[in-house]
Amino acid sequence: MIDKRVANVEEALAGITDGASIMLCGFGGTGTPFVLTTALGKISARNLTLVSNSVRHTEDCAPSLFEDKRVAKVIVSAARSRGREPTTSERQLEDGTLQLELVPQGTFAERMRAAGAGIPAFYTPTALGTKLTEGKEVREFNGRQYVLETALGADFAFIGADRADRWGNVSFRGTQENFGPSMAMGSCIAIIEAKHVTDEPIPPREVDIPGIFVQRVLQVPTES
Amino acid sequence: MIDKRVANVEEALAGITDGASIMLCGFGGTGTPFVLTTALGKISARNLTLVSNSVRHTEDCAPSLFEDKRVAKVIVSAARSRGREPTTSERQLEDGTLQLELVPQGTFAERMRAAGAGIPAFYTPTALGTKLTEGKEVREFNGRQYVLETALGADFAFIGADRADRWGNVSFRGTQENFGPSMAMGSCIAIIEAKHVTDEPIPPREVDIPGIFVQRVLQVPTES
Amino acid sequence: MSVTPLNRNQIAWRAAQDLKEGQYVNLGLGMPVLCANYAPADQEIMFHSENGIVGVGPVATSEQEDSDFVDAGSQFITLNSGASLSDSTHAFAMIRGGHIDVTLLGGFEVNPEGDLANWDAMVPNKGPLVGGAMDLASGAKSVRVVMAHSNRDGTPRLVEKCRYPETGFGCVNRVYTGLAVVDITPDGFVAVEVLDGLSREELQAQTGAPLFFADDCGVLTTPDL
Amino acid sequence: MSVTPLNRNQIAWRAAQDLKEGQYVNLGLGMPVLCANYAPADQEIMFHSENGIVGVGPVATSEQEDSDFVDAGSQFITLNSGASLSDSTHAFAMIRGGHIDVTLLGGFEVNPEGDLANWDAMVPNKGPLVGGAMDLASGAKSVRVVMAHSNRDGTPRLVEKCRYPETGFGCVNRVYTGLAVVDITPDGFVAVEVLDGLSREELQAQTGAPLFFADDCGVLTTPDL
Repeated sequence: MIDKRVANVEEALAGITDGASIMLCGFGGTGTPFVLTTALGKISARNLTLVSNSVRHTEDCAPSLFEDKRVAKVIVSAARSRGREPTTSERQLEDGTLQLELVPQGTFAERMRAAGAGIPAFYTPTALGTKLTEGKEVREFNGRQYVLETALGADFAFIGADRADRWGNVSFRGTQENFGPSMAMGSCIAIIEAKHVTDEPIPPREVDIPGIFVQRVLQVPTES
Repeated sequence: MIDKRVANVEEALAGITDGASIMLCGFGGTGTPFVLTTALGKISARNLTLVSNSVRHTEDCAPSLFEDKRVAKVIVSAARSRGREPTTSERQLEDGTLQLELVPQGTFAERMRAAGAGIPAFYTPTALGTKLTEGKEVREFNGRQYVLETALGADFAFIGADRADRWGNVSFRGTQENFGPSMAMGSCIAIIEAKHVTDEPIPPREVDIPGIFVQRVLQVPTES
Repeated sequence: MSVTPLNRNQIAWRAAQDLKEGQYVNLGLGMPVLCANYAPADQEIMFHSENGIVGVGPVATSEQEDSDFVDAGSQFITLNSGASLSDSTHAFAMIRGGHIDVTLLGGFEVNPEGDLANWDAMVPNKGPLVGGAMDLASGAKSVRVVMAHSNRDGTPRLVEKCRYPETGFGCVNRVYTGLAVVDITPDGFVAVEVLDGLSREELQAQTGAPLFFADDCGVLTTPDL
Repeated sequence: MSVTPLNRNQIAWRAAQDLKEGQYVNLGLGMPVLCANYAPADQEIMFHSENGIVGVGPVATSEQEDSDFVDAGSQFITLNSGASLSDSTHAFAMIRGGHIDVTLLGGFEVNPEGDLANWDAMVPNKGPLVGGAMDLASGAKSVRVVMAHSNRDGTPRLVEKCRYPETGFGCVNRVYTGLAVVDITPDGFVAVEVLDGLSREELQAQTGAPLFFADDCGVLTTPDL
């Protein structure tokens, strides 16, 4: 019997070791893997690459990741905290101890999908000529110029969701979906934290991430 | 008030003139726009480029398209009829009066999505070194070779579906979805023929093609 | 200056008046999102949010609040009739693929070529944030900027050359400020509306590059907001 | 030959025995789809269909038939528990992205390098059909071919060099025929099972390129089917 459910958060994070790259889903608190991210703060893996839309939620959930200098690099579309005072991650960006790859959000999403879809690289009009595509190949198609962007994969992905079943199928509520499908596709081990995890299958047309892209499912309290 | 519904099939096909390119959805009879395709057989537009997975359904629905030599080119993954005897389109392929671009089905789907997603070209491993990518650019990424494929857009798309609403949102049953989302995205004017067309909106998470990709909606009899 | 510039709500109001029935419109963070409050009530406009919404409705009241429904500014929102939800990758396919009719973006600077700088004010010790700004700048059919006409220190934001890193090049079609509505044309900045009571000379003095005036240049007036 | 080759059902049965719990498996048209009938009953295998299904179930009975549910072979099918439905583009992302563990494909010819020809038999006056064959050949983690060992005229299908246009290069891992199970290795064709009663010499005579035999080469036996 296929059963991708894991018993606890330790099992969910098994295999995350030094040097791992991890995608962290979420936008505005929806689809955010709060439990997994908090737990990541408590294990010992170092030299991590974190791939997420914004550093902020990760740092809020697991400040120790940055305080203990366990993150080597962030690949994000936003590295700014809300307050006026710089956070630990901002100070590390400033002093160069934390590497930053800043990616326009649409390119960020598309690059992860590409990794999952077997597309090693694609051309995009976004950010052409800007600081964020300096040094990248530019090429003309039908009279317009485009930048070459490469796929962005990772070893793990953490994804928050409303529902999952034992086959790893995932269904979202509201705007939880955001980067979830592309991160699940683009990672080797996609780990879902879901509020409702069932023996019963999710109806086939309600599935937003087919279980083929999902390796582990963790039930988390609905309160989180 | 936004209302993308059209009153009849003539309105649905308005603007299709000589030289138009048209995507025709459908796989195994699901998602197939039977009414629109049949109607296309009856208008006068010539020199058409038809983009569909297979020539067969189109020729079954509207044999006059080929008999009257109104199709200049087909872009398909399958150009073979079922029977032993060649069909009109097969004879035209043989004698060179019908142009053929044969595309592996996954590349076909991805190229249409690319057209709709603003991606002018992408690299793919599919069909590398085969007859179907002869003359195309080959490039290495991470030690593997890939072929450059370009976006495939069209003027119109015909898509069969179960449900649509006045905003152009579309929801599919079963395996109707197939090429629908990518064809809607990749065409300038996407025309939906739906069995159920409602004033009431489709619930937001049941929408498979957001109305932003859809220009016209035609209600067709549920029997078709 | 002889007159008080429009406030943020008034600038947003003016920008909203150019939105039309059936358009798909993406509103950037800050002043742009205010535009939704002032869109013509008799026209159905579909607001797009890059986190996966087509058909964003009003901000949720405390009773409506559902923490699973947020917009690109992380506000709790409602959905309008006809809304759909997708993932971010699909939402950006809409943007990049040219399916968004209008985007209203905030701006630090715009130059006469229509280059926009709006993502990096180079604040020391604060990390950078680009979000979806570059995707919107290059992907939307019409890119319109809403911003103050000048900085607090009086330096202009309509400039000859951007000092801040650019978001996109040749992308801006129109700018709404507290003093004017300015189109970007092959000739450069062309004012199409000037704030009631403001002279052309005064407007030019607040503008960092040559300003032309449309033949039918009108008067910019808004309700008190 | 001294023995009767396996029939289509028996070849499919043998191929199905190598499928394992939890694998995502795509079955090509023809003989491959028969494999679903013989998959180990105690193992949950997820069958993928490139028109947007993960979790294809048995072919529909006339009572179950629903014309909105078809597989890649246009058969009316049912869905298994845990199935999901998507569009074709997503289904091919699964294939191209390396998420399919095994594909079983029909074949015209396979050579010792693992090149496969299975899409164009160059039949005069019939249009070509490639479908998803090339995507599967290059995308699946394991590509296995089920086919007759020889053509009706006795010419081999395991060949030194493909005469038909190739589907993919160096992609085939294993071939199931009516006479043997043959792995593609750096050394070329290596038989790992030979049909009960067939001599190695007889098998080599039916094979168009040098055939090696695994040290633990077994006997190919199947039930009557």
